Amino acid sequence: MTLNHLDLYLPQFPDSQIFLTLYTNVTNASTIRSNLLSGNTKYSYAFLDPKSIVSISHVLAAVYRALTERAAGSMRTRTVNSEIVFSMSPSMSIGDGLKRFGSKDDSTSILVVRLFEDEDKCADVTQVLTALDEIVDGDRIPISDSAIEPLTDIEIVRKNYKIPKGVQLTNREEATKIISGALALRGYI
Amino acid sequence: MPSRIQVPEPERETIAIGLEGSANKLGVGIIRHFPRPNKNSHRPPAQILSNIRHTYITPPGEGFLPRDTAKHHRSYVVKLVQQALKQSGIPIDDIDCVCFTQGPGMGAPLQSVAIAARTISLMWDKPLVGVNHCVGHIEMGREITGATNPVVLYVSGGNTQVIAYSHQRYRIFGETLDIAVGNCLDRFARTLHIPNDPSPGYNIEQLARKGKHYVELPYTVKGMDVSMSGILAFIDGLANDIFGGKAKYADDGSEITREDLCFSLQETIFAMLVEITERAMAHVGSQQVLIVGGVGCNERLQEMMGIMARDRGGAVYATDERFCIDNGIMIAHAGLLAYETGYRTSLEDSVCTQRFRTDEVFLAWRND
Amino acid sequence: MNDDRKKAEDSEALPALPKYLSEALDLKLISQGAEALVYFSKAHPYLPATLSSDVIHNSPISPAGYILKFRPPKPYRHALLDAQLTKHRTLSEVRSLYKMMLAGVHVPMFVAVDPRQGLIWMENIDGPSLKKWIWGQEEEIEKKVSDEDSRLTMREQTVKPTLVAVGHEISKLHFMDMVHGDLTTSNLVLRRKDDGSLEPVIIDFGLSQQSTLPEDKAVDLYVLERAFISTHPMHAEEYITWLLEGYLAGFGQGKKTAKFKAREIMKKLEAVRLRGRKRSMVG
Amino acid sequence: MLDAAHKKIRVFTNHFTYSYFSQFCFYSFQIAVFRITEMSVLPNKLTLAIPFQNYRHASLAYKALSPDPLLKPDQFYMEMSVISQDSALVDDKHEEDIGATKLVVEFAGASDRVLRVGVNGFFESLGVIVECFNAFDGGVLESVVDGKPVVFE
Repeated sequence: MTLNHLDLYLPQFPDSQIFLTLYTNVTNASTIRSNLLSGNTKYSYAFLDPKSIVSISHVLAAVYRALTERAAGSMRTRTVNSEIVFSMSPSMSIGDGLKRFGSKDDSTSILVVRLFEDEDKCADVTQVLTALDEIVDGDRIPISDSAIEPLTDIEIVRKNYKIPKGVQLTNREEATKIISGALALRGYI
Repeated sequence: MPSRIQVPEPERETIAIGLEGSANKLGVGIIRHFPRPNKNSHRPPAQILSNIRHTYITPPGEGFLPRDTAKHHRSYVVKLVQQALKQSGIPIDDIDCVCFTQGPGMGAPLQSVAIAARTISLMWDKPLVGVNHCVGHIEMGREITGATNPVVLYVSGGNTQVIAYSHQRYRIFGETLDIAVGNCLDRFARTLHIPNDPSPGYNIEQLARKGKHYVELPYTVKGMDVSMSGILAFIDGLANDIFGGKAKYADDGSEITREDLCFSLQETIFAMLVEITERAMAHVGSQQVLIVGGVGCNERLQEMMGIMARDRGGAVYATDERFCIDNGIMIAHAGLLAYETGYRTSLEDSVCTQRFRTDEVFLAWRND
Repeated sequence: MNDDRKKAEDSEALPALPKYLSEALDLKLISQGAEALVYFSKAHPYLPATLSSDVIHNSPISPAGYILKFRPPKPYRHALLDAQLTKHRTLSEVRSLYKMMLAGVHVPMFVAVDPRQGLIWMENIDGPSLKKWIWGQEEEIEKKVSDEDSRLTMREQTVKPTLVAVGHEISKLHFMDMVHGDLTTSNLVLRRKDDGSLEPVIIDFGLSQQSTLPEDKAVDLYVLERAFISTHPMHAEEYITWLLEGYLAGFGQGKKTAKFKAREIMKKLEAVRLRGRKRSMVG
Repeated sequence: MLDAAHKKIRVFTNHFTYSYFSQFCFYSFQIAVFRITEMSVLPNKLTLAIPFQNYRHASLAYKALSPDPLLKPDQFYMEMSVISQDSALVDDKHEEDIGATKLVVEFAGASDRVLRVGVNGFFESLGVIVECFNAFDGGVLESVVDGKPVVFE
């Protein structure tokens, strides 16, 4: 069992342990989606499509937004996991947001976010990863910015975040700044 | 040009009579100042010998017009002067100067009182002293409350200003960009046909106390200034809808009442005033706030200002209706302060001005 | 950035920062204005130090740390009004920061916002305020040369280029119809670049607004002139001319309406100088 | 054309009210111009000779009323002078009391209505002055308005 995930806490939300894992060569993306849609409780994760992700900071900006909305009691979606997926989106339409940023039936790589809170505090890391490996048929690889880079589709990112041609996105740090600003200001700009 | 003759600080008691009539309140006051016992001690508190007022009350739903207000002042001013003299027990000869409000305010009422002031000054052969209405409010507020160097919020029917002292002038930090707070409250009282006795503002305050639901109103602060006319237009519209049959409902389903509207108007306007006052306090590093002017009697405004001031480690100062509502004693007090530094107003210069900015007055009696 | 540190620490009546914030991070209060408390924080709002830099090498980390601007609840205001104002003001400041970043104006990078709590996280700008930097330059020049002419030439070599750059930065702000609202020599900071050069950055957009009126932009410049006169009375004339030189030179980068807009603003500035911004303001 | 000139002068003098010297010279220049044109231009005229017990009251009334400027001199114009019993023009230098003296006021109005309103205004102001004389020069101290005793707050 290789521990190549990330787990961390955000300063403002000390009671929420955040787990990030990255899978490639995924073969059962459609099964995952159908289980998710049918509300199977074993699938209480946020499954993100790496094509629209430029960096880990980009994902955590969405997680931060989701947690602040929940703290204020103004989540737009039913669960915190769906709120994380929706918080990746710069626009207000929930359906469109979940469709664009959630994993697809044909996704071959998935970034999974798991929150551990209150009673189901993460007892043992290996147990969590084993459960996750059972759900996702694919290779769990060490999650990092460099691992994400090859999975990103810059054109999809430009389309999803409506970034004009003039603004070049080759510099990932600049891209992250622009994108995390946009999702933080969703509904306000 | 008002003249200033060189005079040493007086060693004896000085007495002044003050006449105020810039708006619908006619006031006459007589005050006595005592000299400082020695060089570095403070001057003992002034003695109020008389401070009487007669208010021109208009029927509900009506404001006061300059012509009618001046007519009221003309018919009562001499009697008030007589009454004040009688009450003070001071022989006319003991009075050192006759002070009057030179502005700002309504033209005709100011002039009607100025004519009386000129006449008695000529008859008694006592010098005339023109006083700025706002400086009168500030100096009286400082005298009564003991606040040494406060930021002053001057809120009345005709004025809304945030003022701080600097280099012998009262500088205006922020002000209304259109109508004054008192004017806004009075005009909304007319919309609701609230009686004007004792004052529309007072009656709005009583209704506001029974208000339960906060109705969202435009909040228009621009830097250090505030704008009221937008709020008035908005809430007038609301009131006309509600009393025109189109009821409005709070989120708990109950109907919005007159009390709710008065409550929301006060909460919004007073929050704006406290905000620009706090900004001025932060800017000049002061922790004292003095509220003067008719609206200063409003206890909710005093309460809100007090909470802000305490949060900044300071305190709020306010006076009761004897002083915060327009009165004659404040004109006598500020006039006497100027008189004691040699300030005199010649007959030619005793013309009243509707536009008399607070920062035009040179405060010779202050050198802190 | 920390001019008011002394004043802030003296006043004991501090409105409470949300408990979870003050405990989780070691925040240092920098200044307490009328509306907001400004803290310095080493920690990033959602990139904890546990993440090693090579794992997140593409994330916009600020080596100089972060500024947390907190608009505390104002107990004197009705709770509903207070919540509405805090959220509205927090968002309008953040929108300004974001729009200007996209337009290439040097402003602190906006990192995160929690509108209901009135929290804005942004990058901290490492470098002296324009006010402090100029005082430093003047002192150095006075030590090096004694006669006024050579002092002037030295100022032209060091102070002038910086002020021209500052003027240019402000022109970008105004050309995109954004008005700062509180332009002072403390709200202009000089960021030390890796090559040692100084780059002007505009900070504190608490009173900023969208406005197309030349009058509002002229008042912005007039407030800055007043600030120069009060903090650098000796050479205020000179500094203001250099600053306006930079302002006009690059105004609108030659775009179509640039010339006209610049001329309008200068005409209004003349009027505002005469009128004294409608009333006398101290400092 | 003449009216426009007056307006310019009127506005011009306002600018200079604060500097004493310029006020004095423009004021006198203004009077000269008005004296020639104003009285003749305004068609409706009225002259009143208001009797006073003594010179002191007449000159006091004159002094108390003179500072206030005419709001629209091209519409309503008035000019006061203090005339003694034997109708010689009295000026301040005559200190001793000459006994019954008149305050002569020449009014001129652009229309009969303007003249009436102006004269009424004049008398309303004069009323206050006379009330002061009664109150403080041996007049009665108590006061009654429209038959009701006056109540003060």
